[in-house]
Amino acid sequence: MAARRDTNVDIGKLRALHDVMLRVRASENALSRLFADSEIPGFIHLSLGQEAVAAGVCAALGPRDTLATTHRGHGHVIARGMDLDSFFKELMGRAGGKCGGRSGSMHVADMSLGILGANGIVGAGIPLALGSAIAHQTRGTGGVAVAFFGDGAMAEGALHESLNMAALWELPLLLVCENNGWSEFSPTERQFKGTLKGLAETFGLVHRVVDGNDIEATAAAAEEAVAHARDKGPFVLECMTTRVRGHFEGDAQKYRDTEEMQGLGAKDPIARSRARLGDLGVAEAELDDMATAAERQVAAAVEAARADPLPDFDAALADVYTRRGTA
Amino acid sequence: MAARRDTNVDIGKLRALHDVMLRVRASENALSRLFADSEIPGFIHLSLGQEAVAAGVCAALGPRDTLATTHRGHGHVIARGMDLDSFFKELMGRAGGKCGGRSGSMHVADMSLGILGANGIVGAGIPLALGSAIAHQTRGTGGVAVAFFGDGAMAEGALHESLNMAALWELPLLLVCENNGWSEFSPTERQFKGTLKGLAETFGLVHRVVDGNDIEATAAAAEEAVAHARDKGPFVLECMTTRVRGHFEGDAQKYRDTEEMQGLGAKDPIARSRARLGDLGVAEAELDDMATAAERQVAAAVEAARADPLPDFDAALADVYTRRGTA
Amino acid sequence: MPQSRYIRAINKALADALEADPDVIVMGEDIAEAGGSFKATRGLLERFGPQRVRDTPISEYSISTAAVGAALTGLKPVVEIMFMDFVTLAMDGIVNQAAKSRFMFGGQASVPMVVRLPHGGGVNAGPQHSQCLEAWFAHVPGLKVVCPATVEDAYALTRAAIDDPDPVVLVENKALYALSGELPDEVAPARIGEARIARDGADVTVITYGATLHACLKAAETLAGEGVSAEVIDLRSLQPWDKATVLASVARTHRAVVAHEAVRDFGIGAEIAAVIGEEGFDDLDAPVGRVGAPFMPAPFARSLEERYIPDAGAIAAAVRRTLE
Amino acid sequence: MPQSRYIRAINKALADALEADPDVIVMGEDIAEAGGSFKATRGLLERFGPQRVRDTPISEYSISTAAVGAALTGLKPVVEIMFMDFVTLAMDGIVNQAAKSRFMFGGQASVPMVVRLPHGGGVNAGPQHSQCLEAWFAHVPGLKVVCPATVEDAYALTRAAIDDPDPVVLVENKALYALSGELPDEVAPARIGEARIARDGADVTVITYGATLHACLKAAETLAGEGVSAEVIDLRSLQPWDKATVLASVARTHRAVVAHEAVRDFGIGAEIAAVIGEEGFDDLDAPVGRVGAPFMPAPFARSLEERYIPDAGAIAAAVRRTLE
Ligand SMILES: Cc1ncc(C[n+]2csc(CCOP(=O)(O)OP(=O)(O)O)c2C)c(N)n1
Ligand SMILES: Cc1ncc(C[n+]2csc(CCOP(=O)(O)OP(=O)(O)O)c2C)c(N)n1
Ligand SMILES: [Mg+2]
Ligand SMILES: [Mg+2]
Repeated sequence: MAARRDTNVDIGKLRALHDVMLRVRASENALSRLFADSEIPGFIHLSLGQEAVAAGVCAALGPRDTLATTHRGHGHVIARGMDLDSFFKELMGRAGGKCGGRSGSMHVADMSLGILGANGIVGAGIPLALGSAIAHQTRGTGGVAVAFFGDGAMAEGALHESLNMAALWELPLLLVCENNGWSEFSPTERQFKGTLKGLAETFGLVHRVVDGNDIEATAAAAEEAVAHARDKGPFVLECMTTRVRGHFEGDAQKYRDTEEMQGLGAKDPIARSRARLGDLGVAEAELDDMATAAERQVAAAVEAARADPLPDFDAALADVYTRRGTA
Repeated sequence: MAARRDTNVDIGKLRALHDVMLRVRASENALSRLFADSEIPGFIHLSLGQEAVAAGVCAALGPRDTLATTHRGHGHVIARGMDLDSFFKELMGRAGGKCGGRSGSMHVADMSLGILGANGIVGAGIPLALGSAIAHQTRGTGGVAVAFFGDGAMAEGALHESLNMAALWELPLLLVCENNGWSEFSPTERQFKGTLKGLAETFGLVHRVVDGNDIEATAAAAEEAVAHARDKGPFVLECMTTRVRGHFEGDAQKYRDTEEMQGLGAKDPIARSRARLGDLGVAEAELDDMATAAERQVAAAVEAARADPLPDFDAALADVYTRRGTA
Repeated sequence: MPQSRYIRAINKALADALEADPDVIVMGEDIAEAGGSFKATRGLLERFGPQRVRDTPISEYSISTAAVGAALTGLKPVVEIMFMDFVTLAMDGIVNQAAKSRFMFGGQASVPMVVRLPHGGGVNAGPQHSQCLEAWFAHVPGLKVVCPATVEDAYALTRAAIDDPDPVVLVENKALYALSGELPDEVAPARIGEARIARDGADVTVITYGATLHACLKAAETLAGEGVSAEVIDLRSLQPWDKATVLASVARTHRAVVAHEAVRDFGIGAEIAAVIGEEGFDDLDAPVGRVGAPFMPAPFARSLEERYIPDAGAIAAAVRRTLE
Repeated sequence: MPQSRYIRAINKALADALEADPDVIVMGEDIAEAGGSFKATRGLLERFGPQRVRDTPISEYSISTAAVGAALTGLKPVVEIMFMDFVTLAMDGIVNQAAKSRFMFGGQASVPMVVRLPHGGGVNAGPQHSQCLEAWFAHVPGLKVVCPATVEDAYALTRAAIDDPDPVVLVENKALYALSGELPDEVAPARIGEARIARDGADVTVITYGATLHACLKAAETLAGEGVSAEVIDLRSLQPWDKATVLASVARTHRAVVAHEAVRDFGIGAEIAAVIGEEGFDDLDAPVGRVGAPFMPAPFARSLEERYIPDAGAIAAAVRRTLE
């Protein structure tokens, strides 16, 4: 595991990371309630318990960098800086959604932030990011492409094919596995016999594993990983983390034993970073204020989304292809 | 490399293996001539220089075992015992071909021998054999499924997915990579950064590499591999071998340097086994007779094929689906 | 008559097939321990064990191709691809291996496998979880394609697909899973390729399949109120499809509308309309109407998806046009 | 007027596009060092270097999906899938990613990529190296599908496909690669969606695309000898396709035949025939004839493939039937 650096901690930075995690947490909690009240159509996969991966990795990215994420991508896009209003409008199926309400949770994208989209196809984000890295290399943008993927996605051949091409072409590609131990309703160990470390090393790529619920360790590992991807080529970062909610909202998780569920609290990345900030002398009141502020921002975004009109069908139908002069 | 056992060699067995290789060699040489004379429609990929892999592996198989091969599958099906008449009739597009002349070189199959077909799709034989192994396991046949594949096919995600499932379910599956260093017109090292050993071990599978042009070593390794697959589960056998002809007939191989081409003679599996048999006291005359006999068998099969009628269109059209009571 | 939900009928058909033939197996993602994302396979693991009811990794390509190898080695695999949208990863096994093996091998072997593909929208699942791609498979020689619209057919066609010696693509509309209807204890075996006249009529023939059948029956009800008698044909099987029943009906009604949830252009309805136009040319008193989703990806927002999926209103309107 | 072979015209179009726009790249198996299995990319590596002309491993799935990521990051990738048959491994990138991204992302981005898919038979390549699967793509909203039949179009449509802001499937018939024809130094830009009247006629409209155009022109010649004047329309683009030109022609001739090499059932011709039957209903004096491959996999043997691929005789016969 990447070393936790206790010397000269940058409190401001840690506070900022904590703040991002709070925003993700507040958003996911709000989505959970909205879904229960059927204010969210379709189905949603929450990243509660995985906030540190999103915050830590996105903090290490620069403006030219691009990322492709998964069906569980809310944390990544929010941590990348997506505007909460257009995020909630999208998930609630409103006209003002970043994607016009056309695709919802599973396809949120924000090209202005280099977010190439969440994805409904497990594993597809890996070759998508591979291609983005090809573009960074060919166009000399200096950018890095990041692919977030889950442990269940490791079984898809896309990982193998992409690891190979990434290695072959020494692409500026960062592969981030969010290993939460679960693939839908099955523990991933019942589905995958390999190891990401073994695969990466077979292709001659650097692999690091980090406690993905330790924001400092994750942020530090991500900085190293992004720098390496930018200057030396592909890097595989495996973040051990925890899925707190069901595979999707509405999943009662009967298949998980109470012991595992009870253990989640102790692993909570936000409780941990909050305690850490406390140790470093940040006042409880201030920490409470940060949390309340995040919730207020989210509440405001939800209100804005509720007030937003529904998408117009004809406008959507007219936008399947690029009208010349518009793209 | 698997050890070459010099003690108490079974000359009869070596002679039999040599005989199989001669039959494959004679067949491929005949096909090369027939293709040049445009007696073979379409395109064909010859296994000249790779005969020892086919002979060695197939000699280790039992009657219940099944195999899936590649676009370069002539050697495998002949070594498995396919009748030369129906083989040549198929490749020459005749009604008496084992597949009714409907599919030719790239799809030769003989269900009576457990040959699930050559394949036009690189890599597809791997999951096909995986499925065959699932059937052996589920039905308790005691059979082993073998997948032959080339080094270029290692880049396909199918390998990764199948290694995982083979390991997960401990299937009676033998994966045989014929590593001839080439993927069409490119050296495989320009296409693949991983190693088969690394991949196999990542999934906890046994991997052996053998000199695939040494018939004794290959046959010995194959025996170990098949026994392991039958009793203990998946086994990955990598046979280092040599592609003598072009990717397909008609390929002038301008992309290969003369040095490599000149080195092929010394590596020729048949010259080596012939020399070995000579050392073991088999008379030159007898070895010549074996070669002539193989050529005679092939010549006879070619004649039979030439005399065979062309396939009937309506019969083919009527056989796209199973007529009830016929399957 | 006992009632059942559509999904339970599929579950019962799978169980009965597993019971009847030891060579039948079921494979897919989360289908064993979890009983399937839509619960089609609930309880099968407990009854038939982990070798015949296999939870697979997320490896659609190799799963579908493995099913072909298994079928060529004596099994009758039933593969579940969780959403039809994911079949984009499984096309090779279905199209290049399963569909062609019998023909390619000169009839030496058949490939008795079934691929279950839940399709369709109505649950705001968005562009990658709502597609109806059955037209792809109907265009591939060697495949059969069936699509049950009723609870009884959910059972009968699943059994027929499994019993069939050739590869069958079994298309199930997710919106029908909760449908309840009659399921006799003894379901009469279905013959793949046989359509069913779901409602008799004299003025116009409405040809459909899957979930859209219910919209067509609703439309027929509305039209009846307007004095228009619509005959509704449930194709049940798309490849092969029951030309005879369709043409005989059109010969009586002289008007036809083909309706489905899939995108209209280059969809199943194109072939049906083309054949009616060709073989029923002299019978037709009006152009064959076609109803299908507009040419756009399946949208997510409620306000968009509502208008995207063809409903009874759209079907009734198309019928009225044939009567103008 | 300078002559060129069809394959050289594609090669020149790729070279000119690479020359004109630094964001254009070409990717595929053995396309760089070896210049491509059919030599479409010969010489490009030498001129444009290994970053813009990339030899890829045998990884169709990831290559096609990577093209989408590259396009979303500013490149205009041209991917070669060696044989259209192998696109079974590349469907996800094309259908779930490329086709839908623009729509899914609310118009934030376009996906300017081209997938080159050599299709068709005539070279005894057998069931997995001869398929014509273009109907699959024409059914997918977000994709465009073009199919050049002439040397000039091989150039013009390749350029148009690369210049197009949306994903284009470029279908090339392998049997045409050796065709020679005129290639002006300055080729007029093609508009995707515009058909071309390849031969004027008054009695019947023959609609086709790709290699079958040449069989149709031959049939028209034969028919002319019988006093039948056939108009031949080369669609050039299948999605979108030029309804206006087709319907205008049928309005004049009152008869139509659609012909292509792809399997007839559920093929491109079904949509064309359905639309003519619907929108040209009152113009038609005879059923729309359809000519396509029979419902079987592409066979290998010469005696089988000869009869499998629709020829001028089959087309002329279909035309005669519309005149009976
Ligand atoms: C190609 C494909 N197969 C299956 C699915 C259904 N599915 C959605 S999420 C998921 C499990 C993914 O597990 P993992 O990659 O670990 O991500 P996590 O849900 O744990 O974040 C599956 C099987 C899908 N969306 N796409
Ligand atoms: C899916 C697929 N992609 C590409 C091809 C074209 N192709 C045929 S053989 C071949 C190279 C295979 O190399 P290898 O696996 O090493 O086998 P070898 O020819 O050396 O025996 C390629 C790319 C194909 N047939 N199928
Ligand atoms: Mg997971
Ligand atoms: Mg090779």
